[in-house]
Amino acid sequence: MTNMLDQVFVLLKHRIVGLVPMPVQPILGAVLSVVAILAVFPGLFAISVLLERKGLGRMQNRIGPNRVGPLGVLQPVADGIKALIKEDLVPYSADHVVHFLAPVVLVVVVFMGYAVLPMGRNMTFVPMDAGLLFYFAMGASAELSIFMAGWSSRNKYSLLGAMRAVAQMISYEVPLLLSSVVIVMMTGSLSLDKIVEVQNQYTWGLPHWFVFTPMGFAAFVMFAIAATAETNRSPFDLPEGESELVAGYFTEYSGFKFAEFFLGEYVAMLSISGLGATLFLGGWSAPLEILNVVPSWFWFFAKIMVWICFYIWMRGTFPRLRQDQLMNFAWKFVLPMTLLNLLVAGLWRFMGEGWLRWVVCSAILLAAYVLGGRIGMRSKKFGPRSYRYAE
Amino acid sequence: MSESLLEAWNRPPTIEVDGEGELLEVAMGPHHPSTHGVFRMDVVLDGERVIKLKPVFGYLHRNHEQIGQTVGYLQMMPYTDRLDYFCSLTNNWAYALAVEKLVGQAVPERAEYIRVILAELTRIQNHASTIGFLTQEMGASGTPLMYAFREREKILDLFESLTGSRMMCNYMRFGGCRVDMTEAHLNAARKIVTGLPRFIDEFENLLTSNEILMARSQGMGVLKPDLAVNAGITGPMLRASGVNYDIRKVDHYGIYDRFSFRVPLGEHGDIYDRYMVRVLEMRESLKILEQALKDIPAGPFIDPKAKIRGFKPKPGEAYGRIEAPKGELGFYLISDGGTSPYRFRIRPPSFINLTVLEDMCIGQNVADVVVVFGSVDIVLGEVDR
Amino acid sequence: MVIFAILAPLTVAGGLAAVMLRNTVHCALAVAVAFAGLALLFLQLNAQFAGFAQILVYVGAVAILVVFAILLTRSSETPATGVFSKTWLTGLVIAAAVFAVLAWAVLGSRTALPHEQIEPQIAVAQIGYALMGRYVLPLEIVAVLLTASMIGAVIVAMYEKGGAK
Amino acid sequence: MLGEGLLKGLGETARNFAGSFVSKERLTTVQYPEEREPLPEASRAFPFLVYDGADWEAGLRCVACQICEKECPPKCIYIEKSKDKKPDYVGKPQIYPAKFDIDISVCMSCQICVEVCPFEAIKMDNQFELATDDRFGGLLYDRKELARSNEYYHKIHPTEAAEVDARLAEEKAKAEEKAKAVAAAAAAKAAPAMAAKPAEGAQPQ
Amino acid sequence: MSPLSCYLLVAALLFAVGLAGALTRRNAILVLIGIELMLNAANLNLIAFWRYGPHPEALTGLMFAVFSIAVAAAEAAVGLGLVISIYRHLRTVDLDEISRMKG
Repeated sequence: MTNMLDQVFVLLKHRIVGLVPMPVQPILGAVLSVVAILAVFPGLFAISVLLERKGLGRMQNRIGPNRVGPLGVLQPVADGIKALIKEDLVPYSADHVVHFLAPVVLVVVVFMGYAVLPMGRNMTFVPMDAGLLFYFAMGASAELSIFMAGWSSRNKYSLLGAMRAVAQMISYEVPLLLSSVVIVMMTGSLSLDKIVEVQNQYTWGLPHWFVFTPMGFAAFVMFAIAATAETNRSPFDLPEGESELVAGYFTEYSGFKFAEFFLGEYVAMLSISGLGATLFLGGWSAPLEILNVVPSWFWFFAKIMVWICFYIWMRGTFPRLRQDQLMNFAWKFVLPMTLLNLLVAGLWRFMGEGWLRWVVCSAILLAAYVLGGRIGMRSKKFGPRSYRYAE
Repeated sequence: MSESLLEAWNRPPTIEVDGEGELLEVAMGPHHPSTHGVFRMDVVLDGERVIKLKPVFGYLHRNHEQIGQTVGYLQMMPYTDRLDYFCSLTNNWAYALAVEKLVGQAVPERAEYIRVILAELTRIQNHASTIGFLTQEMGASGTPLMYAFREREKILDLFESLTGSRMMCNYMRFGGCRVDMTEAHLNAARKIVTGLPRFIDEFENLLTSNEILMARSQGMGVLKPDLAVNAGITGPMLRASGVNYDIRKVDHYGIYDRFSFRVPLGEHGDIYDRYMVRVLEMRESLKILEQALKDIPAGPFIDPKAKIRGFKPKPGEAYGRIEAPKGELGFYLISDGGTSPYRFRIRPPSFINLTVLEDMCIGQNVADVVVVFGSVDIVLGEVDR
Repeated sequence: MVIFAILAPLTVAGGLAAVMLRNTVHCALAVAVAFAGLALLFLQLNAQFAGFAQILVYVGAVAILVVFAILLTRSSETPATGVFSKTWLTGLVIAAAVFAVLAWAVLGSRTALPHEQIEPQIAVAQIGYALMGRYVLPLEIVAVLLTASMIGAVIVAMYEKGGAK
Repeated sequence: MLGEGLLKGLGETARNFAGSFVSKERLTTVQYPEEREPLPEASRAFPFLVYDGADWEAGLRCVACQICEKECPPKCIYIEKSKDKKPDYVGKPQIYPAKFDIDISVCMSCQICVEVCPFEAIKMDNQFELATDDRFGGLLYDRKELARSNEYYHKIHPTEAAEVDARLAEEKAKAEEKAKAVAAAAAAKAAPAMAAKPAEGAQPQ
Repeated sequence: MSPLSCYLLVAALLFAVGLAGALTRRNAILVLIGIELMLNAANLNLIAFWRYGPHPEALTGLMFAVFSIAVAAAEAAVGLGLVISIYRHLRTVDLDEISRMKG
């Protein structure tokens, strides 16, 4: 029974595909998967927008949207309709073709990333051998569309925002890749399905997630930071820092094209959360052995949503960094830490089983983190201050 | 624009430009999300570095000084509300002080206490919202701002129940206040004062040790003490630069001598110091409030013999100044014996504190300009008058 | 073969556009299309790893570098003097000649070329083992080269503060 | 350690997030059009004219003395005096405003007209939802639109209105007493002359 | 025509296009783009030969292409760095104008 529930979507797909003649079957299968992805993730996008607005509201002691539908749950629908019926304005001097293509490319590329994410047991769209590489290739292509958007608008703010966004995404791509490489080293595979399989084991009912190893945890933290920057989320949301750049690269977009950017941004967020969950949090594997009765896809989506909630939480709390600080942080702190993490992962591999490697690896990483943070703060001359008073 | 201003704008930049040489001129404002209203900064950028900045204001000019010279003394009182619309009560006080000096009017004891209580409450709500706006400029999604507004709401509720209006209070009168602060009001104030320390703690938890805030604000927008003194900067800006100058202490106006409070001083004169000085000032204001609410005597809230309306002061001049939340707020009046002043001049802290904006911003990153601007704490109504 | 018939013209068209368009940024975007088309051709040739590497490196990095360079050198506006060099005719003739020779060679050796083979199934792990085994020396050399070129590029493009450095 | 302050901040927002579900203090929002916070008694919006009795035109306390017009800082009050007189609340014949217009769009709710009015005729309303789509005349209120009954005044500012009523009653009583005294004096004075000049004594002062 | 010769023809065409670009454009960046196209055409050749040649399991062509991609990335980085530095000196990237050896 639990197995049935677990595989319900797979079986459903097989059943539907079985209805058509043999030669059409692979095409129909692909179409079904694409349709499923195109249906589920925009739905999740709507949910996460609502969660974000409600959650931010609660964090700020507000209620958030509550007028459309019961408790405002239909707000994303209203927003969507509004975006659709809005006039589509294109600046006179804009490069119309590129201006039109930019959001399309973004959305397409972002959705491509989902092809390799294992969303449940046997629920990978294209179980690819080099899945991780594919994912990063798609992520890298998104930068181009952002540049296209910023450049084609012929607006200083747009261009500045796009340049910032692209520079930031390139810089954080490096730590993002390198922190994932740790996982590749530990599993010996670029295939995301394999990575989940390795993590889907239990000792005393506890899972073998990579986040529970020293370098896995460090990589997780670095990955989370880099993923936040990669998706231009607060506190790394300078490309759209409204206090300086109005709205960044999509300043000149309106109506449906703007909605596409918005969708692209959130879908990218969801997909990178999915990747993070797959790499470090065991993908679709249950957090406890006894919880395996719950379908695997539930765990995958639950992990994504937890990750999204964390994004929202951060957005509600932090101010944003400045461009040069962001770059410094990427190149001078995150990158060295990920490189060290690679070394530690190698060390882990060669130290053999036992508690010693836990202690050594954790100690190295912790010391490096504390030291690095201390040095970084000291060299930038910032830190807590004390104040004097005049009577 | 006069010739000399044009020359000033066309003078060569004060810092060396890199070999790049391609300068980008960006007009930030008047419709820009970060300019707190209608204000424009013409920024010349070398890459992302600011090499020139021209503040352009006057979009909200409403002729307050001329109005002051045509209407009677009392009629100017509601206009002072509209200068710095965040702290109308301190504006009222400064104006009342100037007129009281002009006509030689004494203020009853209880009225002085009421004034202190309201001024310090105003200071707290102003500082809290300023910090909120400052972090908003840094991109904090408005969370500190909403917390500040939550507390400000309580204070404004008190103002409304006392003066009838939340922001445009029009409360002070020459020789006292318009209505009495009843025991109910005092109790409400006491309740606010007991709740506020928790709020300031919350604020500090959220921000003070936040590494991002430190990275964004420490060492940014430094204002050297000598420049600050030369430019006539006052208020928390000046104290953040390390100059000990608080009109409550130096001018002994009102009854501030009776309260024990300290003046926090910054050392570096950067944005973080301005932030911290404001936080610490809020705590000091709470001390004053506690004392004032304990000691407030019974008595008349306005001198019954005071002339409110239609009086003609003897020819002469008077300058009343107070430590407004934003700095030294002064009203200068010359009377020629008529029903309205011959000359009416406002010394607005916002405007004068804004004069050093270019000096603080030059050499900074363009993203810091808005933060420096936010740390000055201005209200455009007062800048443009 | 159908896929090839779609991809090959796309790729060549991208390349042609990159060479012929007047607007520099359009050229950069067109070359990104050509790179992407090439990557798809690689996938078509069962070279999964090379195809993804192609996208990652060319679309994700080189194309972006190119547009950055275009913006930094302010060459996104079409110059008044024309976009083609004074010696464009010579260049075109040389290119045409090269193509003629290559095409002649390819078409001439048509019979000598090997025909349809079984599709090689290469796992990424195999590439990994090859990189760490037989090709470890080239790998190391490439690593050194990349490091050197990274440092070199940084030094070349670095701000020259206060005269020569 | 790097990140300590960030974690502290996260804790603070989490506390507020959780708090907003349990504590009223952490969720101060009021859903405005449906629920309204009661306005404080002192709350003021725009002025209105008070009238006594049932007939607004007859009962207007305003005597068109024009002090408020003179004192109004933005000069938003316009008054035209009447040519004839009619009795006021004391019964004394007074000029009344033939025209009394307030341009609410200019008014800045400063309450100075209320303060300066010696007749307690103009008071502050607390009605603030006055938006209209008529740019020119919609907010220019004339006498009729400005007139509100004393009962209404009692409803919105009970304490203040009670004080005012007491004061007015006192004044009225005083005035009546005075009138009586004057009448009595006149009567006393007139009494000896009554016989000689009956018509004169009948005329009031 | 065998698939291999199709690929080879496409590669030849791309190479020629790239060469034409490198030889005819004035803008140094576009010359670099042309060179990149040529390199890519070569990569296509390598992979096509690997796919249709004997012993694909030896991975020679594929490896060659992968290394070539890595080297090309380095080349692009250095090349663009040079272009930017030239621009900084001469304020132009027009190759017809950059004809002097002296900076």
